[in-house]
Amino acid sequence: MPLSRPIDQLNRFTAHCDLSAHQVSCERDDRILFENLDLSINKGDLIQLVGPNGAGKTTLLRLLAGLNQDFDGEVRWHGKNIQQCFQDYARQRLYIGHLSAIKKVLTPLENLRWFVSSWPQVKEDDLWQALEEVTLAGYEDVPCQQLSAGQQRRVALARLLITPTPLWILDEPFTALDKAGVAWLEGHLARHVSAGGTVLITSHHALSEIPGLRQIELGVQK
Amino acid sequence: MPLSRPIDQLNRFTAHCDLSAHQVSCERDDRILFENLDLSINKGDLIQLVGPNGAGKTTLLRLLAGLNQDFDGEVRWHGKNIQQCFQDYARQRLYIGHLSAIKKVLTPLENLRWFVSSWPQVKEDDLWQALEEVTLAGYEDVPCQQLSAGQQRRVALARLLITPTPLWILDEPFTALDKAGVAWLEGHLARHVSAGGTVLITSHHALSEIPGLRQIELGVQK
Amino acid sequence: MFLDSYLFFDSFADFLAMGKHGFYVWLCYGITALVILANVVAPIRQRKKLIDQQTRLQRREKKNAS
Amino acid sequence: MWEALKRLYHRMGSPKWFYEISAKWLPWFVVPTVGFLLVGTIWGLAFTPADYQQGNSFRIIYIHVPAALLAQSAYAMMAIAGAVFLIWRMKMAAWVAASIAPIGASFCFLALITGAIWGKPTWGTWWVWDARLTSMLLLLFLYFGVMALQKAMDSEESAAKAGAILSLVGLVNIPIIKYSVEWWNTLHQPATLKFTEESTMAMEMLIPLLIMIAGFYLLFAVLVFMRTRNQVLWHERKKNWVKQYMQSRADK
Amino acid sequence: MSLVTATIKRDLVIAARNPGEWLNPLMFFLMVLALFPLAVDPDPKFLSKIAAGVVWVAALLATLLSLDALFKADVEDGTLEQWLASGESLFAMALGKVFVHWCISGLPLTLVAPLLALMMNLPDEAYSALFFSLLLGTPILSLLGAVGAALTAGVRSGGLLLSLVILPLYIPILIFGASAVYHAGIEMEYVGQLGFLASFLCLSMTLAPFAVAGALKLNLSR
Amino acid sequence: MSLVTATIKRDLVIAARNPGEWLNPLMFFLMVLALFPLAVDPDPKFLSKIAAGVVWVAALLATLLSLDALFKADVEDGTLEQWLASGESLFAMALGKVFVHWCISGLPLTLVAPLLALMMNLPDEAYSALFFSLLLGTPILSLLGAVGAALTAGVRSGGLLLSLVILPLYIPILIFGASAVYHAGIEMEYVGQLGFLASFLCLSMTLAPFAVAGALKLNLSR
Ligand code: HEM
Ligand SMILES: Nc1ncnc2c1ncn2[C@@H]1O[C@H](COP(=O)(O)OP(=O)(O)OP(=O)(O)O)[C@@H](O)[C@H]1O
Ligand SMILES: Nc1ncnc2c1ncn2[C@@H]1O[C@H](COP(=O)(O)OP(=O)(O)OP(=O)(O)O)[C@@H](O)[C@H]1O
Ligand SMILES: [Mg+2]
Ligand SMILES: [Mg+2]
Repeated sequence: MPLSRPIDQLNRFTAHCDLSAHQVSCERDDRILFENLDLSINKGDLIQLVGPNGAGKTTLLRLLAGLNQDFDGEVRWHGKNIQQCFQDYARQRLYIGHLSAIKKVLTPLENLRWFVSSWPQVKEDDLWQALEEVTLAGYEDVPCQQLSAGQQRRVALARLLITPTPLWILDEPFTALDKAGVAWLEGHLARHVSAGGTVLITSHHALSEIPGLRQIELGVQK
Repeated sequence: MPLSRPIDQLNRFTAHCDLSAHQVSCERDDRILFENLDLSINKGDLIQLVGPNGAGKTTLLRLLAGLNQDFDGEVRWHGKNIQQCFQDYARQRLYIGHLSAIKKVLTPLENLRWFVSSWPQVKEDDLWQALEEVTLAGYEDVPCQQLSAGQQRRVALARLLITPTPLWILDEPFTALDKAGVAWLEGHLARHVSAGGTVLITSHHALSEIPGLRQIELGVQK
Repeated sequence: MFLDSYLFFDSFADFLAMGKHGFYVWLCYGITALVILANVVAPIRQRKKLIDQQTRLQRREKKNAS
Repeated sequence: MWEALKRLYHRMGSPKWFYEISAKWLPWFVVPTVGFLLVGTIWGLAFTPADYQQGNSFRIIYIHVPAALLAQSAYAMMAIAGAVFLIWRMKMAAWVAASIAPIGASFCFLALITGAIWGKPTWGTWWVWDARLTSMLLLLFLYFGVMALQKAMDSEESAAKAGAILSLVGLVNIPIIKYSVEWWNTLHQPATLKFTEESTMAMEMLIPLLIMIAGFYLLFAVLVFMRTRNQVLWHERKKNWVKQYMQSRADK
Repeated sequence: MSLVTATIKRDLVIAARNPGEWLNPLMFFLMVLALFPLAVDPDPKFLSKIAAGVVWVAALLATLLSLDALFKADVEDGTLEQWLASGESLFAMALGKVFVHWCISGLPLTLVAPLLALMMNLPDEAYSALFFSLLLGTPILSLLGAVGAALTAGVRSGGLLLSLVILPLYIPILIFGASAVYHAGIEMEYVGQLGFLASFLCLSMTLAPFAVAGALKLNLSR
Repeated sequence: MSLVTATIKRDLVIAARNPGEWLNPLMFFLMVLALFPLAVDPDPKFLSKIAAGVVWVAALLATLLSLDALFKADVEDGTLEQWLASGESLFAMALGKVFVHWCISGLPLTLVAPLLALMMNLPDEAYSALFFSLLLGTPILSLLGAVGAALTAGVRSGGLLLSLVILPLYIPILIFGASAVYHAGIEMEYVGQLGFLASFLCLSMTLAPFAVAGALKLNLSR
């Protein structure tokens, strides 16, 4: 995937990331997934959660994104509990999970338009460019149900090009992507981090060396 | 994942694989996915379909599995059109697609029991062993909705250990598996091939070198 | 007995018959008894099951630990 | 005073405290429950005179009315417990609410079935669409809705919250439902079928009724205690005090 | 154990785990019955006149609503795909699914209807007619309904579409069923209507499964 | 454009692409109306007497059926997750969704009901009452229904459960709506009933969205 233009929008965000977890513990069905976890995530970090299936990566990610309140401990954004400053936090982080929130009857363009509706500064032109960059040029007006698995994922990932948030939380973003797509995404994550952004992902995929990459291993005790 | 016992059931199948595609063409939405494709798949082959997202890998796979009749050309099993000998063909190949056919309220064991109901020679004991081998020992009685993404995939893949079919057709089987799982599955595919079986998969994952591995590239012309 | 004089019915058969309404009255009281009984028995059985299950689990855990 | 109340509230929020104290209280509830129910039943069945209009069938009143009253107040209690859970996140309240639902539903069922049986000799039919009968039927539906919703949820947390939200919505609606059904009923049905007026009830009939009402409420308390105790054991099964408790029972 | 019996067993187990599956149609039946006196007129004489029709309409609607889920779950989780891939008889599968559906919707409804008819003040003479007409009629509702459910299984918002497809087919059953009960109530002969229902049952038992199988195959070429 | 207006717009576009979404409730309404004369008695005088009640029952059932899909699709494809992640007001979202639902179910129904009432031989005097009672009543049906739909959104076989939860709450609306029409038909005053509906509408407009928002949050901790 050629990177056809400078990613100016990466520098649009002004806030920086300061997310921390304090003594976070979580158990499901009598099994402790993680216990008294401390974590501090800052500007320029690229953190990959790794661990075997069922280790609790998704659970931790959702909990850090503020989408799961069923745990002990506290998650803070700039020193405040995320539930107390949720609106503020929500505008500074992007969460893309297993489910892509893509409506199958709508076209990629219409889907993107919905995704960015909270950011009035995003222009229509940006959407077209983003789609072009994820090599979906020519598919702008095809209903998403006619796209292949990987193409649908690209629509979801196009958000990474347009929403100006410093923190990205991504659950298995490489799923269904082809080789070129994987390479592009890796490069894009690296650029985001080097521009002062922060990335938190789970992936079973071995990331190439990116400066700032840190791995956190879950579920080794099992 | 330790391989705790010899995979005796691999040798249970008696038929061998002889699948061929003749001048198969397929188009979707005015785009030609592939044209006049000829393909011959035999005993001991391990064929990986590769290609960018949207190239038509899933489409070709389903067509070869006999699940899609919307194409030109012919697919033959031992020289006969597969639609004419569908029952016979169906008993000799295993198809695992994106959807896993797992019922979320049932336990892994109950799900497996359903999968193998066409093969009376499979014993209850085999199911337990298969679950153990995909490291789901201890989860036999947990409803599948409480399993993680990778664990659910393992339930589906446990079928590879028990259904005695020579030909396996797998669409992105590595999705959601952790590293150990990927290694195990690669090993298992290699063993199946070396025991005289045949494997046809799509995957964006770079398979390690396995004797007999052949790649078919789709959608390069784009 | 001194209460006898306050008894409304003259005989036990009368009592059962309830002046033609015996069926309805006894049906009501019977159903009520059943429903109350079921409501009492259900939690007792549930409790027993729960305790059995938990002690068995704990015993197994202990065995595994040692 | 305020401090004492606050302390009581906090203690009620503690499952362990509840479990231990309810074990002590239970006998003090069970004995009067059995007593009141026995006395009330025998008195009502054998000692009160028959109604001059309805004959002996009126003896059904000793079940019917207590069950009907209880079914209605149980719903309110369930909804209030749900609200306490939603607002203060007190888990005990959720467990109490979950315990009340099936009990309340079964008393509601009792009121309906005894009413229906009573209707046959008095009105000549098992069922009429009278205001009180109809709103009782709707109350039963509300109970079923709450129970079905709680059952259908996978996670216990969601089940408790969903049940609480629904029972609160239902609580807001109950007066509206009752009002509308009564208004509808007076519209369609002139007062041909009427319950016996409470005010005209003789003392000798009223006293056993009051005893039975007290007995039913006590019974309700006992049943809620029993179920909530089970809930406590289940939800706290991984806590040390439950483990020790189980251990001590196993050792015995 | 063949795949058909395994499926029947599995579906019954699922229904047993989700009591809602068979309790909810019953409750719905009861509620629709209650709507009429409330909306129209609670006068017992009036009710007794419309009882036969209303009970049948309520039974029909309850069945209709429970149909939506008949194949949908199987399509969505890939079970149907596996069925088609297995090469086993779709006719048998269709019959099996209908049988399970009737067991958890039509049968309980038939058993409970006489009790509920009390509330509608159904004439005493009509009870046996009610029971037998429902006993013969509800399997037809399930059979015809399965055709509609199979046709709309892959469709978004299929629930209402299903009603549209199916309701016209239900009309004759409704007319004969309700008229059997009504005639019994005014002490007239009703053997003719039951005879019609019985012969229609035989007819649909032999034809509907073919239609269901055909409709399910439409899902093949997705 | 805020996320709320974007969602409203998106949902309306989806409804426009799937005409079934708003046509199906109408067709269902029509069919239930058609069932009655067939099942009960086609005598015009009789029909004219029951018309008011039956039209209201049919409208209620049609709304009920269309509710099932209200949040389900959003839960399944991750749209709701993105809503929760966005930190925007769930109250506004709930109101927006209800508004769209009313636009595609209640409104068309209200507009078409007078036409269909012709088939039921509704007295001439009752038409305006029918129209206004539906105009005030159907938004309440949507509001209360949304509570049920939100509560059952994550639940398997939610459709019937939804009816179970919601029907008792619908009774007052049914009673007052049907009685307004009935009274208009016999040339009596019906302002009181409409007044009740109007005040109930205000009440539910202020309270129901809170309940919906709370219920939607249940999906947080999945
Ligand atoms: C299925 C049928 C019936 C149901 C659901 C039903 C329901 C109720 C309810 C809910 C109450 C409590 C009223 C309150 O809260 O104040 C009640 C009270 C009462 N019912 Fe019934 N009833 C039924 C049939 C009957 C019949 C057939 C009779 C006698 C002819 C009857 C006689 C009474 C009396 C005497 C009271 C107490 C008096 C009062 O509270 O005003 N009921 N019933
Ligand atoms: N809804 C649920 N109810 C109960 N337990 C659950 C639920 N969801 C997940 N779990 C349990 O939590 C554990 C962690 O699940 P999670 O999805 O976080 O794993 P994961 O690390 O993301 O795995 P994978 O690599 O397979 O995606 C699993 O063992 C699973 O059994
Ligand atoms: N239902 C459909 N209707 C129309 N076109 C479709 C449909 N399904 C897929 N297509 C088109 O067929 C093409 C091939 O899709 P397919 O799913 O086979 O790709 P793939 O090679 O498996 O891609 P991926 O690597 O993303 O899984 C896509 O470009 C898609 O647009
Ligand atoms: Mg995961
Ligand atoms: Mg694919």
